[in-house]
Amino acid sequence: MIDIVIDITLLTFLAITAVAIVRITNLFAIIMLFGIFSFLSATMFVVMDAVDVAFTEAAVGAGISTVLMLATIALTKDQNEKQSVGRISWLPLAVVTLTGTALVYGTLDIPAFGDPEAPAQKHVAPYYIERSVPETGVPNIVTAVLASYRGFDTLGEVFVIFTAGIAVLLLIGDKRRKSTPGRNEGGENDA
Amino acid sequence: MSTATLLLLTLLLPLLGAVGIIAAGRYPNVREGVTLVTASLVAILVVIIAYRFLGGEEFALFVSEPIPGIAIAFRIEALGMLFALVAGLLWIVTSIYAIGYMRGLNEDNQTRFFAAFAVAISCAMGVAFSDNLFTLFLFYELLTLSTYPLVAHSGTAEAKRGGRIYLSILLGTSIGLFLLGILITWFVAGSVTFQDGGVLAGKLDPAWAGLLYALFLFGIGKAALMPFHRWLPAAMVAPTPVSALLHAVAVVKAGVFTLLKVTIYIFGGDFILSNDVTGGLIWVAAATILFASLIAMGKDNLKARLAYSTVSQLSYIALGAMLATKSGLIGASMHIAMHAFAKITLFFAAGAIYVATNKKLISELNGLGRAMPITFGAFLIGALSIIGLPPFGGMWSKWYLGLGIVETGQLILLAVLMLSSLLNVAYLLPIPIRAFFSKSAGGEQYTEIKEAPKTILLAMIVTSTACALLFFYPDPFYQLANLAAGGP
Amino acid sequence: MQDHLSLLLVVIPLVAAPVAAVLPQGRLPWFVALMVTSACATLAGMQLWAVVHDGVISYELGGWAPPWGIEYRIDVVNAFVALIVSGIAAITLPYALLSVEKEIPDHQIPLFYSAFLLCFAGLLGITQTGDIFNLFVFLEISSLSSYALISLGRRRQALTSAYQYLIMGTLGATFFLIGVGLIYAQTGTLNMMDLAERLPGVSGLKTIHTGFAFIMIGFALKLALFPLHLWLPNAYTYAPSVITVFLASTATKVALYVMVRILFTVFPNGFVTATPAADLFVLSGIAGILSASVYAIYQVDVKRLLAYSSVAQIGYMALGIGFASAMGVTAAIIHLFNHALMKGALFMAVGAIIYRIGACRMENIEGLGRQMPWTFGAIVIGGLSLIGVPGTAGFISKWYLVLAALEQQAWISVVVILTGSLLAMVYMGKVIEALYFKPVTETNIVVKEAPMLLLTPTWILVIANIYFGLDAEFTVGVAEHAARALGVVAK
Amino acid sequence: MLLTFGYGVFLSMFWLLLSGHFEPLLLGLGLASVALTIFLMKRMNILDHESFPIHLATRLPAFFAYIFREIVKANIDVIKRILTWTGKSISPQLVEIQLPQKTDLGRVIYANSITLTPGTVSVELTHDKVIVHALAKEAADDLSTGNMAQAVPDRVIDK
Amino acid sequence: MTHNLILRLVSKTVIPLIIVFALYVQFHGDFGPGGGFQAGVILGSSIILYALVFGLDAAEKVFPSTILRLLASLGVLLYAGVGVVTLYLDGNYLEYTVLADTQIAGQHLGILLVELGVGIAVFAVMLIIFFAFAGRGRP
Amino acid sequence: MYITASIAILVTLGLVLARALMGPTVYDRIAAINMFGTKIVLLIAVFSFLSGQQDLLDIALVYALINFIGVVAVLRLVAYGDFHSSGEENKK
Amino acid sequence: MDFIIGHYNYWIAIFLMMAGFYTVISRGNLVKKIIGLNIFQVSVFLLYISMSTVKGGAPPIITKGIEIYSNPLPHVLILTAIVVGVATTALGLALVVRIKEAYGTIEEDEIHRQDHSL
Amino acid sequence: MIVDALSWICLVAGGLVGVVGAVGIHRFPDFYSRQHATGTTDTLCAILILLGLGLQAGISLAAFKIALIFLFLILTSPTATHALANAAMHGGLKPKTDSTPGEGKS
Repeated sequence: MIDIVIDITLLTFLAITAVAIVRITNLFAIIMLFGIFSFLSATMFVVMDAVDVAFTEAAVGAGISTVLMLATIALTKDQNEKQSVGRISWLPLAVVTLTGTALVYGTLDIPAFGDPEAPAQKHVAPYYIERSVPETGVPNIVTAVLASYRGFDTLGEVFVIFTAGIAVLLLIGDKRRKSTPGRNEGGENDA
Repeated sequence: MSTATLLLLTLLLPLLGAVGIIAAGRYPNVREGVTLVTASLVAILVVIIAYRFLGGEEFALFVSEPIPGIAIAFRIEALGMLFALVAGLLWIVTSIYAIGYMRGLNEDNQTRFFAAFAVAISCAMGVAFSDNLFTLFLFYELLTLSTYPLVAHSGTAEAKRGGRIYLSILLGTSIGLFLLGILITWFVAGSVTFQDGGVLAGKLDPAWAGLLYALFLFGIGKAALMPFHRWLPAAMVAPTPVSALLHAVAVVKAGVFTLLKVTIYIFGGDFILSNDVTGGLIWVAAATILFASLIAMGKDNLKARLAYSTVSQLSYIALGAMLATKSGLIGASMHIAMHAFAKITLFFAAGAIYVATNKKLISELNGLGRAMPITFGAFLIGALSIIGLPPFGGMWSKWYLGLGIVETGQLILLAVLMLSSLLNVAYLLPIPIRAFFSKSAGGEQYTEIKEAPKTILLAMIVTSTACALLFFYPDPFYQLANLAAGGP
Repeated sequence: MQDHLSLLLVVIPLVAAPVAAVLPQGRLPWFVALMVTSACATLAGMQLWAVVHDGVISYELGGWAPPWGIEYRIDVVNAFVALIVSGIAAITLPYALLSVEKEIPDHQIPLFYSAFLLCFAGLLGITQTGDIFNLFVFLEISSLSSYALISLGRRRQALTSAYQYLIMGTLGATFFLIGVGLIYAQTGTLNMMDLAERLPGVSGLKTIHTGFAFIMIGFALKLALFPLHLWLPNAYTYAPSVITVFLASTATKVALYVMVRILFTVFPNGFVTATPAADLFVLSGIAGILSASVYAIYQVDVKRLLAYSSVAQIGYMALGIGFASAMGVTAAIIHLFNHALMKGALFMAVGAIIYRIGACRMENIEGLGRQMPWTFGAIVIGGLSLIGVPGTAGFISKWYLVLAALEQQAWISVVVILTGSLLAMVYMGKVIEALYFKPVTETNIVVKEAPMLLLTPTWILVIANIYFGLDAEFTVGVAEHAARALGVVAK
Repeated sequence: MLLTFGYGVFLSMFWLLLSGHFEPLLLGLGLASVALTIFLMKRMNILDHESFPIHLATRLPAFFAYIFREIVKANIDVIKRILTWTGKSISPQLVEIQLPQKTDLGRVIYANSITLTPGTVSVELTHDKVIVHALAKEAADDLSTGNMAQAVPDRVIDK
Repeated sequence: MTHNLILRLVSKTVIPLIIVFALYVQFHGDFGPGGGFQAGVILGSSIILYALVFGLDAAEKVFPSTILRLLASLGVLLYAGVGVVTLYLDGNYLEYTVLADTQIAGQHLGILLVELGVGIAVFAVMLIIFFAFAGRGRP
Repeated sequence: MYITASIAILVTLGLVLARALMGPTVYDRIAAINMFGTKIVLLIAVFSFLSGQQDLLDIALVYALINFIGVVAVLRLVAYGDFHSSGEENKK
Repeated sequence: MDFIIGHYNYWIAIFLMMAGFYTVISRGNLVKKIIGLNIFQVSVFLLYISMSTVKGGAPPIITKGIEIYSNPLPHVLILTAIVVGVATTALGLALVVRIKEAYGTIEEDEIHRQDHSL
Repeated sequence: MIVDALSWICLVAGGLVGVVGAVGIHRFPDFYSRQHATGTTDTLCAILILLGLGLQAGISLAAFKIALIFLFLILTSPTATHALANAAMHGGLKPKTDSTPGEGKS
């Protein structure tokens, strides 16, 4: 029962934080709140038994991402959104409502939260749970699946990170800000 | 030489010529030498082929099969032979003329001009010899593209505008309607190969057949049926040899030729006749004949008047095709040749006038006749041939068309034919009459004006003579037309 | 070797990427990339051959049997797409050498080629995999690297375009992820073949429908399907020439492949036609062809014009898919191939112009046709192919598309396809007119023809355009085979 | 050298306690990890007495006991103020206090202790003084008496 | 921040512990939550903390950009290389079973190496990214 | 008892979150976030005993760590406005 | 009621997604868009993990005496997805930095005004 | 048993301290005074709760990890508090101060 209480409370906090992030215009505050958001969602992962995910989300979302965002606003020196808070953009709102409705519609059929009879729990997953130790000798099933059964995904994942590194180096890897005047040739009045 | 080789040679020779022309671009004399040699060779080849064809030999060539069931292939049949003959013979004349014309006016980009010209001829040959709608369409489009630089030759704003109209209508109708027609044909009949008796016969509901025919009729924009005739007057911005090529030899004839081919080998004359496929459409041709003539009367620009005259004359051929009776088809086929010779004469004359006097308007021609007798003499002959008076070749085609109409019993069409002949008289004859008998507005004597350069005169003389000759010896063309129409 | 063919195709470029990243400046990274792409093109060719002759290849990564492990599953469809991707890459690289040296600062070149290889490997990974989540991972590899590569364009708009693409692309990928999640919730598997087995039993569920919709929208974003195409014109316009060439002729193709795969293999037959998806595809195709073509006409930047044209061409493929018939899918696959050829050639030619004069706006290129005849020739022939003039590859595509439309009695589509060709004629006409019929501007009078190293790859593609226009046996044969392999059946 | 070794032992203990596995492989990895850490520390130049205050070990328990008491006191104080909050129960102050400690470590521990203890937060720490924000005057006064300064283990370093 | 003594000292104390903890996470992914990725991030974080407190230049002296770039490549290559080795040993790609005599041992070794690769790569890339951001705009 | 503790922590979290949302100064937010992080660490620690999974303590440890680094980063940014200057010039 | 409790997780996750999504498509500040994107992604992760949970289950680490485990597969997927997310964020932020350098602003409107396009 | 009771007390007390501290950050008027609420209660709350848990854990790895968390919090929490106050001071945020008691709200 306490699980559910924690679960629901945290989710509510998440929702409040998210709304606040949408509404607030001070970027610094937004990033702070994003840190909270990450922590909260990581805690949600803990509550929902996804310990590895929680581990990673905390380290990445609340750690690296936040630090990078801070670095960005330090570099851009813009700490406030220019767009007025009160303005509601109707078209995006409509799109979002539509998407949300579609998703809610999609969840109507979905097995209830925690249902052990859900199809997702019945097909591939039990195999991993049963065979992980005999086949790989690794008690942490997530590691077994991650590194062995779906090791290729993880290889891809490492390459994703590597790509990000290459990309960041390409973009802002130069130690000094470039001041090449000719870079914007003819670009000013491009229609 | 084997038949296939001959065929291939006819197609490739102009292309080789084009390459040679580009290669020799820096030396005008060599370049024009190459042009003339190629043109002569092609003319000789075409005549040889015609001779052997009439002797009963089969000419066929398979190149490739891009899509299963649809090949790029060539096969010569009577109608194509006729067209090729006209194109091949007139190219050399036009070349001679063009050399004089271009030199006389000191035009820019002559190399491009001659090269594109040669490519256009190659394409026209491809159209003529094609064995199926696909191949025909391929060369039909290539023809449009290769003539675009010719139309827009001068590079002025007007020329480009003309070129744009030219391209957009021709490509537009062909891709929008013609291609659709081909696709539907393929879809319905499972074949687009030209066949005696038509591939569609019996496979298509007559009501739909009418629609499909309409697709072809309008889709073949080169046939310049109203309302898709605008490109032709617009293309008048081109230099005169080009106009000659467009209106007499390659482009428009390729259009009506295609129409005839579709009529005869895709639909089949019998199918059309027995199901009255073209019943309503025929009036489009009739209307075009009359309206174009009327518009022609109102034009003061000589070339524009000739252009509308062409529009009107092309519809004779369309009309003949849609009659689908044997005489009608013979008339239509022969008109391809007859009109070609006559109209090219007229254009040559118009060009000669321009080269010699820099005049483009009919109203300025008063009294010129005495200064340029040969030119206006040729013009008169061409005009008479177009009107259809003996002793000129144009008479034959009108005769057979008339016969065709009588066979179907649609006498109103006959009236149209008569009326249009009268209109022809009304818009063509005043021109030489003005030139010979009127005094120029200012009363000048044009002593300073001389005839155009010799090569131009030579070309005019050749074609006007041919007009007369064709009255007396229409045989080769008649034979081919007769064969095409399914005669013995 | 033979056994690991389909795997090596992905792993070789993947491994080469980090190597290229640490190589010293100079031409070595380029050489590595060239070798890798050539090797991949060869392997892809072998793979296609193997698949055509011996049937489907299944490769179990990590030695775990699917659906527990990840599987590479190659049939004619992905073998064909893999060949297109690696072939185009192999042709692009010789072209890249000079173009990149001109457009990218020296010290970034090793990283550039590394990112290029990653993008390449990502695209191949998407193509080869038989696991829907593995697909997502490789999708991200290719996407991330392409964002970076696009941002390297010389004008500052390259940055905003890349950003825009990043946002749209990530939204797309996330939508895809949502869709996969929903489907997983009801099937418990991620393997495509396994999904295909299990989906018929649950295909009536709302969750599955929503998941399907999200996957489709996600990939429609990646594919730049109208009206989700907004990122594409900018991205293609401002990216470095080489990247435009590469992405235009591969990235959207791969996205299209994924759509086809999911529509016809993963989801049961008839699912597409039972949902509004098929109609939406047709609708979007029609709208895309018309509006993007019209937009293209009004562009003054040639690259942008071609980019809009790409959106229109994607519309054609969408039409083909939307017909949901064997013929339609065949047509879409044929066009997928042909469009890669024609857009590759066109963007290469435009890149050659940029190489010489640094820009490609209409007013910059006036009269260049006479200074750069070979480049001009490539643009003309590429343009004709785009229009669909017979004798070029484009015609074959149009031919099959119209036939497919006729088969469905979809008259409006027929009209739209042909209208699209006409509009293509108008916009290509504009380019050609500017190149050739405008007098040479003073600055352009000294311009020389592009170097051989740029021209040769361009003309290889140009000739391919003509070759596959005259002999479509290979394309059509493979495409039909592919449509069969996908299991598309007529309505 | 001795310091390095000592620190190595310390880190090894740390590893073992974290790990709880005693298989040879993991022990080996642990050793490697410790070696790597030491290497990195050397590279970062942070391996010195400050980072490894083993010399204070003997005095630490007493200190912790003291500080814990202070913390509890502080909390009781703050809690009281919070719960009885009427808007008048605090009187924030800024005070400056001379530092008796001579080493950085000592000063830091002292400053942190100030923060932990009743109603005071160290705001600024410089070489010889610390600026403290106090919640109430009593707290500030309390600090000035220097009781805590005595408790902070400093003499070991001072020799 | 370097002048802030409290932070300096605390960081000095904490950083080695974080490093050991990161390595613990790296090698105990088999038994509990964690693994290469998390370890890489935590290790990276420790260096980031160092950079924050002791200055970016100091941190870059510890890990120069060339070394980081090499490490990143090394990490991914280690992972991919394990796959290549299995290919040589007649296995499928990443089929660790062939790495040792028994399946369990093979899997174990494979997973260990692979996770190590992940850790190195992630660590290096995280630092590359952070240094790039932090160093941008330096006068 | 774990339940009581976790509920208390949840209540605390809510209050702290409110402070983080309301501000008013940046420093208030940072302080709130710092406190939020600490409380989350405690929550996870408690939860680890509540559910009997002591592996979660590792996670709590990581949270504490990240929280610290995050706060340091924020502070650094607030103090210097960037991440690269050594700070010596600001020394008082 | 059971239905609502059983789907509460999903719905909140959807709500969060939509909040993120809305931020991405409606806000003009480039950094905020990235944050919105992050929220969107994290919420998707929540959705996934919600699916993996089994009532009364334990984290998927084999321990003696525990029979029911949560589904490990979504965990693995989300681990990968988190990495992808951070990679995207890093790249996006790097782009923002460059855009700021090139345009002097990180507001979309302002950028449009400067370019008259996009 | 006693251990249980002790840890019970610790946990509940810790929780309460936390709640009160959280109330404090709403009640106190300015940033610096709120710092007292966070800085001090945070620490005690952590100490008590971790102590409670540690008692439950007995001597085990878990206890060690709790100790580690404890160490971490105790090291970092005041540091962060101090650094924050420091930063606020440098950032120009003036504390509301008064020298005479009873006029806290000025």
